[in-house]
Amino acid sequence: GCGTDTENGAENNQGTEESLVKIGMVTDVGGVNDNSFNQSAWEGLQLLDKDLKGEVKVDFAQSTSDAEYIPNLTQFVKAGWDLTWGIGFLMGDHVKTVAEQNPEAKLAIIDAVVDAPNVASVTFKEHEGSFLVGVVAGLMTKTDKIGFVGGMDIPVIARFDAGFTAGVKAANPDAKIIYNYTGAFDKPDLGKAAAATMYDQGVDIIFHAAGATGDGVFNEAKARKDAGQDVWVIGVDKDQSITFGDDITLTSMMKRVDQAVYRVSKELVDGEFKPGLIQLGLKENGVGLPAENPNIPADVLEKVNEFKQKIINGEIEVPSEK
Amino acid sequence: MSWLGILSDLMHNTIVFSTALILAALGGLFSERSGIVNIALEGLMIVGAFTSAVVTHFVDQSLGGSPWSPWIGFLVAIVAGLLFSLIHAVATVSFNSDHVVSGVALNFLALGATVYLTKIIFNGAGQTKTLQTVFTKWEIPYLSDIPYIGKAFFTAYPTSYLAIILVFVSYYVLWKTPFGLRLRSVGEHPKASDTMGINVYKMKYIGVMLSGVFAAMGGASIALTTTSNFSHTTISGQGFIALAVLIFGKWNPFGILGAGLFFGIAQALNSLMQVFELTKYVPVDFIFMLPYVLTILVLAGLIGKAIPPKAIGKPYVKGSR
Amino acid sequence: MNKIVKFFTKDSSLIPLMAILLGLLFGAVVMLLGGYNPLLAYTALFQKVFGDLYNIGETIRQITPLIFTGLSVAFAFRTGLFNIGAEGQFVMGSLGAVWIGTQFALPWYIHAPLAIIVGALLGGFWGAISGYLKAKRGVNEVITTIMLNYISLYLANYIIANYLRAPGQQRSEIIQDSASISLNTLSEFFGYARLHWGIILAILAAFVFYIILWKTKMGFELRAVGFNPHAAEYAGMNVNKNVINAMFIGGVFAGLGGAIEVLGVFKYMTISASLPGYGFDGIAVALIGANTALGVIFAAILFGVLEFGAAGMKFVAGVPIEVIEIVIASVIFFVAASGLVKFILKPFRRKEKGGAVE
Amino acid sequence: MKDVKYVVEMRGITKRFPGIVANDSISFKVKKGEIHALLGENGAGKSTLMNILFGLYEPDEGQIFINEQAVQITDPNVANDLGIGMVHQHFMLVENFTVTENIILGSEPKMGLKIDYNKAREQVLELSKRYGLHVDPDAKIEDISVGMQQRVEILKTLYRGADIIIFDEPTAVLTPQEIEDLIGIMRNLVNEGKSIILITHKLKEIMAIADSVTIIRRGKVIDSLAVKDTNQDELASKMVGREVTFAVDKKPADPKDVILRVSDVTAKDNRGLTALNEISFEVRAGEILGIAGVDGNGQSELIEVITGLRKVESGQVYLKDTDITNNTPREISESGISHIPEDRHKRGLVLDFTMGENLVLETYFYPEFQTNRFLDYNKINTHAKKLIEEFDVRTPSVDTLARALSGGNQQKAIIAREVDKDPDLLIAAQPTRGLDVGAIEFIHKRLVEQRDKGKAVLLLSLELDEIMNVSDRIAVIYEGKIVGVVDPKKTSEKELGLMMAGATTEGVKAGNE
Ligand SMILES: Nc1ncnc2c1ncn2[C@@H]1O[C@H](COP(=O)(O)OP(=O)(O)OP(=O)(O)O)[C@@H](O)[C@H]1O
Ligand SMILES: Nc1ncnc2c1ncn2[C@@H]1O[C@H](COP(=O)(O)OP(=O)(O)OP(=O)(O)O)[C@@H](O)[C@H]1O
Ligand SMILES: [Mg+2]
Ligand SMILES: [Mg+2]
Repeated sequence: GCGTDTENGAENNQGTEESLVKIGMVTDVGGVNDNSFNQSAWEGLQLLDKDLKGEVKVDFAQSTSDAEYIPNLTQFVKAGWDLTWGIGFLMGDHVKTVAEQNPEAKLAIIDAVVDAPNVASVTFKEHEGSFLVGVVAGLMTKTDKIGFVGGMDIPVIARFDAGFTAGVKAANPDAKIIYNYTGAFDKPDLGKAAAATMYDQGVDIIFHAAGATGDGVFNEAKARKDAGQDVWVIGVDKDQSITFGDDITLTSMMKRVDQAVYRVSKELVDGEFKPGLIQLGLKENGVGLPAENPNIPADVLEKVNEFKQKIINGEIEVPSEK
Repeated sequence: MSWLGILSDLMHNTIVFSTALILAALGGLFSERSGIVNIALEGLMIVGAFTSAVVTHFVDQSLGGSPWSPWIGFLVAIVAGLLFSLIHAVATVSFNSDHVVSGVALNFLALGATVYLTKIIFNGAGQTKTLQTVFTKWEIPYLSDIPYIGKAFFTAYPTSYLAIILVFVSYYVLWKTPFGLRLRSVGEHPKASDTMGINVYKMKYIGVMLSGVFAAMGGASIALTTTSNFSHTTISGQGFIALAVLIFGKWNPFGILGAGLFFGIAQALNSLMQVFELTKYVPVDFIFMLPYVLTILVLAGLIGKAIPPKAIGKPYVKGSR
Repeated sequence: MNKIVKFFTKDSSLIPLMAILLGLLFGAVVMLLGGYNPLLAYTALFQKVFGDLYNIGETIRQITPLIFTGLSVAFAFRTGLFNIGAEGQFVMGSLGAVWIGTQFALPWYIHAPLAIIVGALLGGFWGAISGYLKAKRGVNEVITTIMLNYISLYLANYIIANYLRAPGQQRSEIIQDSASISLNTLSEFFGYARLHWGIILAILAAFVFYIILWKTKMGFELRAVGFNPHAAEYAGMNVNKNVINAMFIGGVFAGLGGAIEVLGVFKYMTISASLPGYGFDGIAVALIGANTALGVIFAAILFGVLEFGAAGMKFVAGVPIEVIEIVIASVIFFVAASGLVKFILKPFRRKEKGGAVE
Repeated sequence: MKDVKYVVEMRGITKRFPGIVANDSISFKVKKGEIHALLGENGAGKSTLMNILFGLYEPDEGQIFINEQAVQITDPNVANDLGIGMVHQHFMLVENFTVTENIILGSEPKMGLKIDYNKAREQVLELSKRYGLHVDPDAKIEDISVGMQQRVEILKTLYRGADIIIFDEPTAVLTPQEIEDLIGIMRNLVNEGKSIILITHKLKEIMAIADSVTIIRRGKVIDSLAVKDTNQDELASKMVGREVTFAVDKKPADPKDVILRVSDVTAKDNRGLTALNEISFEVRAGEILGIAGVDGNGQSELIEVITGLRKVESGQVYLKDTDITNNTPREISESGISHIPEDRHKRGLVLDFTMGENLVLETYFYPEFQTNRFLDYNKINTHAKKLIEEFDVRTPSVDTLARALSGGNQQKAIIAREVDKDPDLLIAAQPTRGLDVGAIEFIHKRLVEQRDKGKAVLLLSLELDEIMNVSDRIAVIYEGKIVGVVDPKKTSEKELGLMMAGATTEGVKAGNE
C-alpha cells in the first residue's frame, strides 16, 4: 500500500532474506517522523539501504511507551538481526539490559553511553556545535538580547544550553540571554508563547533545543516577520531552514545522527563493527552548522570558523554543563 | 519595559491561548445543555486540527499560496467535526449508549484515525507538511492604534475574534431564542419538552453536532495559528482543559469566556515568569504547575458548586418513566 | 468457579464479546482501505503476543498496570464519581515507591512492601484531594482530577530532579534490590520477560475491589451514595465521607499500579515530559469491563494484548500501530452502543432463544 | 366547530408493556362539556390510557375519535392540534425555568428571532385572569408551591387552546384549600365549554364534581355510569373488586409519657429563609399526632430537623428527655426514631438497589446482617423475605430493583422497613400520597397498630381526611408555628381549614359563635 516504503523497509528486496545484513532501530514515542533525531537516524539507515541495495535490510519499531523499549529491542535481537539501534538518551538503560541478556547480539545506541562488550555508543558534543551558533547569535543580535528555548531541563539539553551560553559570551560579552524551559518537547503552543514573550521583551534571535515545541518558536517568528519585525530562529538537530524557510531560520545546530548511524552500520556491513564509545564533535563533523548559510554574512562566518578551529585544536574547552 | 506594556503583551498572548479553549468549551456547552455529556471534545478538536491542516495544505498548494486557503481548511474542518460528532449523537441519542463511554471511544478513534490517515496521505510521515499559509493576526483599524489596549485586544488572530463573537452569539441563541429555550429544556426535563411537542431527539442531535462544529473550530484554530501542521501532539489535553473550562464556566457562555481567559493568562504567565527570571526563586516545575493549581484554588475558594443540567447523561427513551 | 461460566453466558458479557469481534472486524476494514493485509496483521498480532514465553511474559507486564488503573476508575464510577485522575494517582504511586526504593536500605521483606504501601497511600492521598474538594467545596471532580494529573507530573519531575536524581541522568537512582519485586528466576525462564509480583497483586486488588463493594458495609454505603445521595443521607450514611473514601480507594488502586510499575519494571522513575497514559487507558478498561472486578481484568487483558501485539503487526505486516487504537476505539464504541450490537445480533438471538422474545 | 355529542371516544384500546397488559381493549366516551372521571387502583392503566390519548404512547390496538372524527394521535403535537391538553400526574415542568418560559415552551411568541417575553407575559396574565388561575409569571418553578405549579400545568394546556383537558391525579398533591380552588377552576373550564377527564383515587371528589365515571381494574373497563346514580361504596368495591371500609376503626387512644418534645425550634429552609419559627409541641406514647397544614408551612423542614437532616438554628429536640438536637441522622435513627419520608423516590429508596438492600438501608451495619464482619446477603435476603411476606409487598423477588415496583408497593416496603425497626417514635410524612384506597387502608391500619403497641406516631399529611381519620390529636402548623391543637372528634374540616389559613383556635371558635 501507499506509504509502505518508509513504513516498512521489510518489503524492499524480499526473497534473499538470509544473505541480507539486517539492521533495525527502535525509536522512542516520537517515531521516525518526529522531524528530529529519530527521523535523522532513520534517514541514515534508509540512505544505507539505498547505497547498498540488496545487501542490507532495514526496519524500525516505534515505542508507544517507555515500557516498550526493551520488548522492541528484543524483537529485533530475537529475530536474529545483525545490529539493533536504540535511539535516544532514555534508551540507555534498556539497551544495556538487552545487551547483557543477549551477549551474542550486537547493539548500538545514540546519545547515551552503555559500557557492554557488544554495544557501540554514539554521543555528540552538542555543546561544541551550540557554541558556534551562540557565536553567530552573539555577533548578529541587534538588541543584545538573545533567547534560548529548551524542551526540558535534562543533561542533553543542558549541553546545548551551556555551549550556546559560552558561545554568545565569547562573541559578545554584553549580550543578555533569556532562558525558557517549556517542560515539553511536544507542545508547540508553549514554544510559541515562550517566543512571543521573548520577542516582546526585545529578543531578536532565539535558539531552540525543544523538538516539536520549537515549531511554535518558528511559527511565532514567521508571524512577526510577516508583521515586519526583524526576528530570527536558530534551528536544531537538522537544517530546519528546509522546513521553515530561510526568511526566519538564521542557521541550525546540526546534529548528524544520520551520518553516525550510517557510519556505524556501514562498518558492521564491512565487518568492522567495533563496540565502545564514539564521541562526535566538531572535529568529526558530528555537529556543526549547515553547509549553506545564506543569512550569515561572510565576516561572521569567518569568526565562526576561527572559533571552530580553536575548539578542534583544543584551545577552547567548551563547557558541557550549565 | 513599562508595566502597562508587559500587561498588554500578556493579554495579547493570553488571547492566543484562550481561543481554542473557548471555542471547544462552547461546543461542550451546546451538547451538555441538551443533556449529552461530551468528553469527546479532545477527539473533536483533533479531527478539526487534522482536517484543517490537510485541506489547507493541499488547497494552498493548488492555489499556489493564497490567504484564503486557511479559511477553506477552517470551513472543511467544521464540516468534518460535525460529521464526526454524529457518531457520538447516534450512539448516545439513538442507541442510549453511556455518554462517557462513547466519548472515550471517540477520543481514541480520533487520534488513531487521524495519525493513520496522516501516514497514508503523507507517505508515512508522522505529521502533515508544514503549512506555508496560515492565519495572520488582524489589526482592527484605529482600535489597534490605541496604546497598550490596541495590542492587547485589537491585534489578534481572526479565530480569536470569532471565538469572542461566538460567546455572545451562543448566549443570544441559548437564552433569547425559542431554539435555545427548547434546547435547554431538553437538557433539563426531556419528558416535559416531549409533552410540549418538542422533538427531543432532534434537539439533542443538534446540540451534539454543534459541539462538533465548535470543537473542530477550536482544533483548527490551533493548527492554523500555533503549530502550522498536524501531528499526534498538536492536540494533547486541550480538549480536557476545555471540558474543565466548560464546568469552571458553569455551563454559561460568559463563564466560559472568563474561565478560558483565566487559563490563557495562567499559561502566558508561566513564560513571562521565566523571562523575568523568577526561576531563580521559584523552581520551573512549580511555574509549570501554576495554571492547574490556580484553577483548583479558584474553584475551591470562590466559585464553589456548579450545577449541571438536570437530565445530563441520562438517556431519554420515549414513553418510559 | 462457575461464576466465570455465568459471567460469559450473561447477556452483559455476551455484548462485550460481540463488541470485540465487531471491533476487530472494523479494524480489518480500516487496514484493507489502507492497503494492508488484515489477516497477516492479526495473525502477526497474536503470534507476537502468544508466540513465545518472552512475549507472553511481556504481555502480562503490559496488562498489569491497566488492571490497577481500570479498577481505580471503576471504583469511583461505582460511587457516581468520574475519576479522570488515575493518571496522576499512578504517577504519585510511582513517586512514593521510587522514593522509598532508592532512599532507604531495608531488608527485602520490609522494603518492597513498604515501598508499595507508600506508593498506594500517595496515590490514595492524590485521589482524596479531589474527593475532599468535591465533598467540602462542591468542586466538580472532573476538573480537579484533570488538574491534579498535570500537577503530579511536574511535582514528580521536580522531586526526582532535585532529590532522587542519578548524576548526569534524566532519571532517579535505581531502586535497591531489596525493593525490587521482580520474579527473577521465573523471568529468566520466560526469556527475561519482566515478570513481577504485580500481576498477583493486581488480581488480589480485583478481588479486594469486589469484596469492598459487595461484602462490606462501606461498599454498601459507597454504592448507595453513588445511586442516590439523598436516600443515603436519609439512611444515616455520611455522604461526604463516602465521596472522599471512594476517591481515596480509587487513588490507592492507581497508586498501587504506579508503585508496582516502578518496583517491577523500571526500577527507577524518569523525568518525563508527559503523563504515562495508563490512567486514560484505565477509563476505557473500566468502561469495557462494566465497572466490575472480573470485567476490568478481562478488559485489561484485551487492552494489553492489542497494545502489545501492535508492535508485531507493524513488524510483520507493516501496519501502522495507530490501527490498533482504531480497533480499541471501536471495541469501546460497540460496548457503549450495546443497543447497536443487540440490533446487529437480533437475527441470531431469535434462533438461539426460540420464541422466547416477546 | 360543529355541535358534537362526544368530544372523545376511545374504542378497544389495547396497550402491552413487557410482561403486562396495561390497557386491555378499553372503550370509553366523553360527552362535550362534562367532567368524566377515570377511577382505578394503582397500576390499573389510567395513566397509560391517557398517555395514549395524549400521544405519548402508541396503542397496540384500537381507534380514537375526537369530535367524532377518527384520528391518529402519533405524538403530543397532534394532541395539541386536536385541542387535547394534559395535566400530568408527575408534573412536567422545567424546575429552573420561569412560569412563563414553561408555559410558552414549544410555541413561543416571536419578535424577529427573539422570544417576545413581554407578549408572553401578557398572554399568561390574561389567561390566568380569565380562568382565575393565579400565578406569578416570572417566578421560577422551583420556588413556587405545588398548587401554583399545577396551575401552571393547567395554563400550559389553555395556552395551547385545549378544549379537552386531562387531569391525572390532580388532587394527590394539593391542600384542601387548593382542592377547593381546583374544583372551582374545573367548573370554570366546563362553563367555558371545555371538557374534562379526571383521573383520581378519591371517591369524594368524584361525587363532588364529576358528571360520569368510568372504572378500570387491571386494564379492563369494569363499568361506566352517571355519578348521580351511584355512591362511594359502590364505586370503591367496583374499583378494588371487594368491599372496603373508609373510616379507620380504632379504639380511643390512651396516651402515656412524652416521647418527642420539640421546644422553640427555629430553622431555615434551603433558600435561607426562616421555615420553623420557635415551634414547640409534644408527642406521647400511644397516640397519633397529626400535623395539618398548607403545603410549604414548614412541614418538610420540621421532619428534617427532627430526623437530623437539617440543622437546628435554636431550640431543642428531646427524645424521651435525651437531647437529640443536631445529632446525625444515624444517631437519631438508632436512638429510636423511624421515618417514612414524604418523597419515596428521592429519599425513601435507592431505586437501583434490590428490595433486599432497600429493606436494610438503615440497618445494614447491624451484626445480624454480617458474618465475621462481612455483609451476608443470605441473612439480608431472608430478612427481606420476612418483611415482604408480612407487609405483602408485591414484588417478583427480593432481587428485584425497587425501581420496577409500583409506588404503592414501594411505599409498603418503606413502611415495612421503618416499622420493623420497632421505634419509639414513627414519623409518617404523606404516607399515602398517590396510592389507591386499598393501599391507603393497609397503611392506616399499620399506623394505628403501632399506636396501640404504645408507640408515638407523628403523622404529616396534606390530606385532611387522612388527618381527621387517623390522628388522635391534630396540631395545625402555619408559617413554621403551631397555631393550635384540636381534637379530631370535636372539630370540622372548615375549622381546620381556617386554622391552616392562619386563624388561631380561639379566633375560629369565636367565628363559629
Ligand atoms: N413505561 C412503562 N413501561 C412498562 N410498563 C408500564 C409503563 N407504564 C406503565 N406500565 C404498566 O402498566 C400498568 C398501568 O400503569 P399506569 O401508570 O397506567 O397505572 P395507573 O392506573 O396510572 O396507576 P397510578 O394510579 O398509580 O398512576 C402498570 O401496572 C405498569 O405495570
Ligand atoms: N419504567 C417502568 N417500567 C415498568 N413499569 C413501570 C415503570 N414505571 C412505572 N411502572 C409501573 O407503572 C405503575 C404506576 O407507576 P407510577 O409511577 O404511577 O406508580 P404510582 O403508584 O403512581 O406511584 P407514584 O405515581 O406516586 O410514583 C406501577 O405499577 C409501576 O410498576
Ligand atoms: Mg398513573
Ligand atoms: Mg400514581
